Amino acid sequence: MAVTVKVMRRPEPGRSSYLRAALRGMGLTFKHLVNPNKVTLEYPEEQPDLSPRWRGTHRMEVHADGRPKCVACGLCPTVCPANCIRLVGGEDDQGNRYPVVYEVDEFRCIFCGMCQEVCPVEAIHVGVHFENAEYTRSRFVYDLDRLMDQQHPTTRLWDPSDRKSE
Amino acid sequence: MAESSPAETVTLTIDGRQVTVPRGTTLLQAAERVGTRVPHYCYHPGLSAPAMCRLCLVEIEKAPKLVPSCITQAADGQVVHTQSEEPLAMRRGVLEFYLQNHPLDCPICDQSGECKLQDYAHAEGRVHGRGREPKRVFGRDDFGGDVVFYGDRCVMCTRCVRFMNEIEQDPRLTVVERGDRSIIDTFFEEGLEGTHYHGNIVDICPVGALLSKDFLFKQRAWDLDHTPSVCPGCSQGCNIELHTRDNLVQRLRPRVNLDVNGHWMCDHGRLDYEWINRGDRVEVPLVGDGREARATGWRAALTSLLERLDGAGPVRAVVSPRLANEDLGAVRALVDALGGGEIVYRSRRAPAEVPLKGFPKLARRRDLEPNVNAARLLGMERVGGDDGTGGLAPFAAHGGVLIVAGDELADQPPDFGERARLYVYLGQHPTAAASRAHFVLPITNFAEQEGSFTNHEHRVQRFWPALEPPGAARPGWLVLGALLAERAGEAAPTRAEVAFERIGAFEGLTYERVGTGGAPIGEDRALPAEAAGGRA
Amino acid sequence: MAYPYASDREVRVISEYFGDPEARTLDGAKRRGRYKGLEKALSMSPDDVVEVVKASGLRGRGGAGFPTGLKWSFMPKNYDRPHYLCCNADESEPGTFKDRELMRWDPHQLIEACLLASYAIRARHAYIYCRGEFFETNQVLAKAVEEAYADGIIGADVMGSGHEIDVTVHVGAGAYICGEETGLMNSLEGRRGEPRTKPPFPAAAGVFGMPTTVNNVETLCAAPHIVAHGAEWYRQWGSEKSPGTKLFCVSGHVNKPGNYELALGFPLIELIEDVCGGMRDGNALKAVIPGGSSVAIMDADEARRCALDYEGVAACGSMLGCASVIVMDETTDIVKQVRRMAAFYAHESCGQCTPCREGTSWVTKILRRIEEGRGTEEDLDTLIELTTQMVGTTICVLSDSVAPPVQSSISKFRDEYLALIRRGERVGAA
Amino acid sequence: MSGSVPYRNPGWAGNTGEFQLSEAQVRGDDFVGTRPLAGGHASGSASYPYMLEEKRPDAPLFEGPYQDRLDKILTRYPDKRAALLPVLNLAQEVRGHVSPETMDRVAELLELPRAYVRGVTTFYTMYNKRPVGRFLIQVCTNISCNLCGADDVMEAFLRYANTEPGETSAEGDFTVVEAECLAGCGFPTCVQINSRYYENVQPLDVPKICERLRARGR
Repeated sequence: MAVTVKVMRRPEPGRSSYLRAALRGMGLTFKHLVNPNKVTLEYPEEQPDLSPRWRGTHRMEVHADGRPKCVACGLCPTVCPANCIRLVGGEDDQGNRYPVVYEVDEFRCIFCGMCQEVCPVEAIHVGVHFENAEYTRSRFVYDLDRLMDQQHPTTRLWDPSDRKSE
Repeated sequence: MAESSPAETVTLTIDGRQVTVPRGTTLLQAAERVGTRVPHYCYHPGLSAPAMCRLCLVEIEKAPKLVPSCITQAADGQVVHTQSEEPLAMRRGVLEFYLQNHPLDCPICDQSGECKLQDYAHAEGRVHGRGREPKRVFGRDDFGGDVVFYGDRCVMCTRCVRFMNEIEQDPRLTVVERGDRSIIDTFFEEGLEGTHYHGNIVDICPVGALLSKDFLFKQRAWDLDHTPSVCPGCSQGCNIELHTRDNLVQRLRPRVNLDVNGHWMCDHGRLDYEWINRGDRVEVPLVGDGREARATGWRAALTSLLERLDGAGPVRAVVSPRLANEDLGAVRALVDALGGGEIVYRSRRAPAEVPLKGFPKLARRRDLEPNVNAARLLGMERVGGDDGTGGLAPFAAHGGVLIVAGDELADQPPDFGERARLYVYLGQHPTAAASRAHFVLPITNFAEQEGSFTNHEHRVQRFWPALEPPGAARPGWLVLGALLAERAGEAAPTRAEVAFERIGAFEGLTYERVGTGGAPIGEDRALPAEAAGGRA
Repeated sequence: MAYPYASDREVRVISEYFGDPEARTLDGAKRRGRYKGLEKALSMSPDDVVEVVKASGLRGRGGAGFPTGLKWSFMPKNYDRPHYLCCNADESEPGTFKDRELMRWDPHQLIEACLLASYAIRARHAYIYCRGEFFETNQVLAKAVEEAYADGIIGADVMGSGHEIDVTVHVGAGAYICGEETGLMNSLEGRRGEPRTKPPFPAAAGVFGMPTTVNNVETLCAAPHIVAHGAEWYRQWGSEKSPGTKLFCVSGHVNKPGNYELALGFPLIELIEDVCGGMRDGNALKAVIPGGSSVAIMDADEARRCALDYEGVAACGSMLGCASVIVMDETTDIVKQVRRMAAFYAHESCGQCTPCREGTSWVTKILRRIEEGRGTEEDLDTLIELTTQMVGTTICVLSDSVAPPVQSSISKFRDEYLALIRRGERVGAA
Repeated sequence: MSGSVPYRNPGWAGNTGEFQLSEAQVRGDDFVGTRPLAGGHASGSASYPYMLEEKRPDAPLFEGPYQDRLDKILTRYPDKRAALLPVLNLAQEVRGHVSPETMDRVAELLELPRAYVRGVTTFYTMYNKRPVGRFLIQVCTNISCNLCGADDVMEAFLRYANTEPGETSAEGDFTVVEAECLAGCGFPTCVQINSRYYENVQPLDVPKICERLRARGR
């Protein structure tokens, strides 16, 4: 197969001017200076508008009486590709299955959202949230209480029948 | 199954493949021979078949309607289809009926992952259910013993009822009511307490209706690793599987071996596994002077032990019948190499056997340790009482070489072995009686090593490692084998197989011959079964 | 004379003394010719008796229509093991009330028949499995058996022939499924009345594990007459394949419901219009169930051209069953009646086989939903598919019995179902 | 629902149709007369049980004449298990229902497992698993009776007894249940009250029947 090579002509010294290109660049700069549809935000005074399908850190849904909705079925640790969920199931005083330990290591998490997708009782969710600064690494292992305290909105899963999902 | 001579066979075609089976074989078993598993609930190879689950229906050419393959005997020239359109459609229909009232609570059901209804519905069921009607509700019932009953999940296969009737022969379970109100129950408040094999109904329940209280909500079935093993609960040597996770034994399940335990095991053995998971383990070799011990490595410990072995005086040893054949053989070899001496073991004995009436080969034996027969075979003597204590007075005050292997010496005082010139303690757990030991060497238990046990009828059965040993703990045969080999200047056994073959008492047997099902020692070598006893 | 009404178009063989209290006593029965057939039978060999019954073409009157003589001939022809005769008097098919009348008006006919059949199949013990609800019938029967014992008809020496035959009246406790022969045997053994798988067939291993024959009351009652008068005499009625007479239990919307003994092959429409005095209140005929609740429903057209024998009813897409004719007039709510029948099967299912246990109650729930106006058109397809899945997949035929009424009613009276569904939709929309 | 033939004398299946018979002639003398508690000949001893009006849940089982009857029953079957149904019948005749204690006693008597006896007892509908009223009213609502208005009869009984289906009325007199076909299809609606069939019952007859029942023994 013959290789075609595009030959670019090198501007001859002294015969080319960069003025036009410089002006074009400045034009772009000034255009954005006055563009009403600007993309920079004055964070944190202004908050970004996240997609409803944004997948951030987790939260656990709770029942009205404050119990976690999780039934400790073990599907999320099974499906988790990053192996970041630790779950120990147990029996509560009413004989129901509940999570004795539920921990998500948000550092290991790859935010694929499969835990939310697989959850049969819609307990664990990834959230529309991105502010996760902490002073220690260990604070990134979210335990059950912390997961239940999260208040951010939950991610809307992609619906195959509604491809654009908007 | 009817007894038949090999000459009495029939040849038939199942799913296009020809197969020859003994006369009296059912179609379901014949189909398994050609590699087809016909779905079934009520049929269980260890029980009678009432043919009521209607899931194993297959088509026989020229038969007017589908037949239940679990009770239909194979006949010459039959052409059977298990996967043709008609039986598949029929099974799809039957499965739909099963799901009509079955709660879809798989997330909280312990059976999830090993549930036959899940499997069959996934393999052959309808993609979408049509049930719109409310499901009937029975709720949860405590059957006593180790069993809890979730009535909603029951598929009425009655395996549990038949197990209690035919095998346990203590018919405490029955079907009450009829039609779609029918449910398994006991006689009102009477439970399963006092029966000794009821754990098996949890195993044979194809769905999550009967669950073990011990295992309830503990682990998910798909997370467990299964390792073939032998039950250490008594000298019966039931074939079991260790179900493990997180380096802990989570539960025991029987493994089929028609020569030893059939499909069953007793509750005593089933629930006695916590000792395997004990956390207080010796993890590194300790070398001491009788007062103070310090941790060291294996090489240093064994080198130092080798130097002190000779000339330390007469040898006496205490072993535990929970050790494997290989370990006991290594102790025997060491004692013999040091000029011979008395080896004793202590074992717990139950007042009576607990036989399984419907399967007489199986009983919870009087000896509550798995390997007393190997110990006796190797010329070791039983001392102490039926609770496994006492009888060690001459050993506590022994002045020569004292070897303790496996026995925890829980009943012995801290000054045990004080007078010994060399006191070697090979064990799993730190114990007060080992505080004067010159060498404390960590060894593994049966779940952490490969090895074999010799059961009450002198059948050698192998087990496989299921857990990671803690720290530097090593199998007893490996430790003692290295010591002996070093002393004799020969090659040390590095595999349990080699250690086993070096034991004279098992001559003629190899791991290959023992296999997964076990093999008996030659008749001439076996001791009479009731020669047990010994000094108290 | 059929009870409670009589008709001159009847052929009264086994129902001759209905409504005649004197026939109940032993003397009265003897005066009316009872025990003549038995006497004759005892003078023949058992195999000859079987041959006569075989030649008469008598078919089982309990529903299946299996040739009786053939059934008897399956029994082993020796005395090494005890043989048993079970008389199936557990009459509980909805629409059927013939056995009760046979037993309470003419108990000695049944006793004679049991003895004769026991002799023919070499049984030494006959059990009459009588329905538990029939308290008064049981009393009448028990008294008749006692009288027969006292007279030496039953016992160690049956009518001086040297044969030993015992008869025991066994009382059931309320389960439709015990009318199924293997269910009956289990119940007689003191077990749950769950049908057994066949094989082994009852003639090989029946009640108490011994060879057993199970016959319906009406079938047995015909036998002494056949033996007394000969097979040809019995064949004068009915057709070649369905000879003899049959009790027709007519119930529902007719003026004179009751038991009528007619020659097989009698036209159904004449039974309704003539024998039973026509439709009640002069209403128009809407549907007929010709053989008890487990057969297909006929619409009026089919009923008009139907002849009542095994083949004739089959030609009209149904089954003669136990000849329980349930007549429905134009005011009938078919969906409700079908739901009622399905509920009956759901209540009476023994619960062994899954398709029956779950299917019967599921079908009932769907039908009830439709009846309450919460159904959809897809429910009708679901019903047909579900009932199809229930046929031929179970140990006994109770599950199969649900399909004909449901399927035939949907195909023949679909409009009624749709009307209920649409009404429900309108109500739901409003 | 009135046809050309008059429906006379509801309450028992006597003069329906074209026969002029007394109740005793229709039902048999034994049924309307007294009956031996010990049963007669062994062959029929299993068929004597009644549902008595007087229900004595604590009465001793199998004593006196009942012991005789039990012995007779046991002679008629090759094994003890087969006598289970008749024996439970006897127990229910005495006590009115089959309680756990009764099952236990019967199991002991017949050398059967207790759970097995419970399984058998619950299989059959005629064994009352809990106490019933003085009169157990079973209304057939199956197809033949239903065509002729059995639902209305059921309704009438419930209204009269002021109770729910399957429940016992407040004063303990009536327990009204829906029954499956009682094989009285030619005499709709068929109602069984304790041991006795009441046939051709119309809703209008219900108060009369109930009052007559209530008057007995009070």
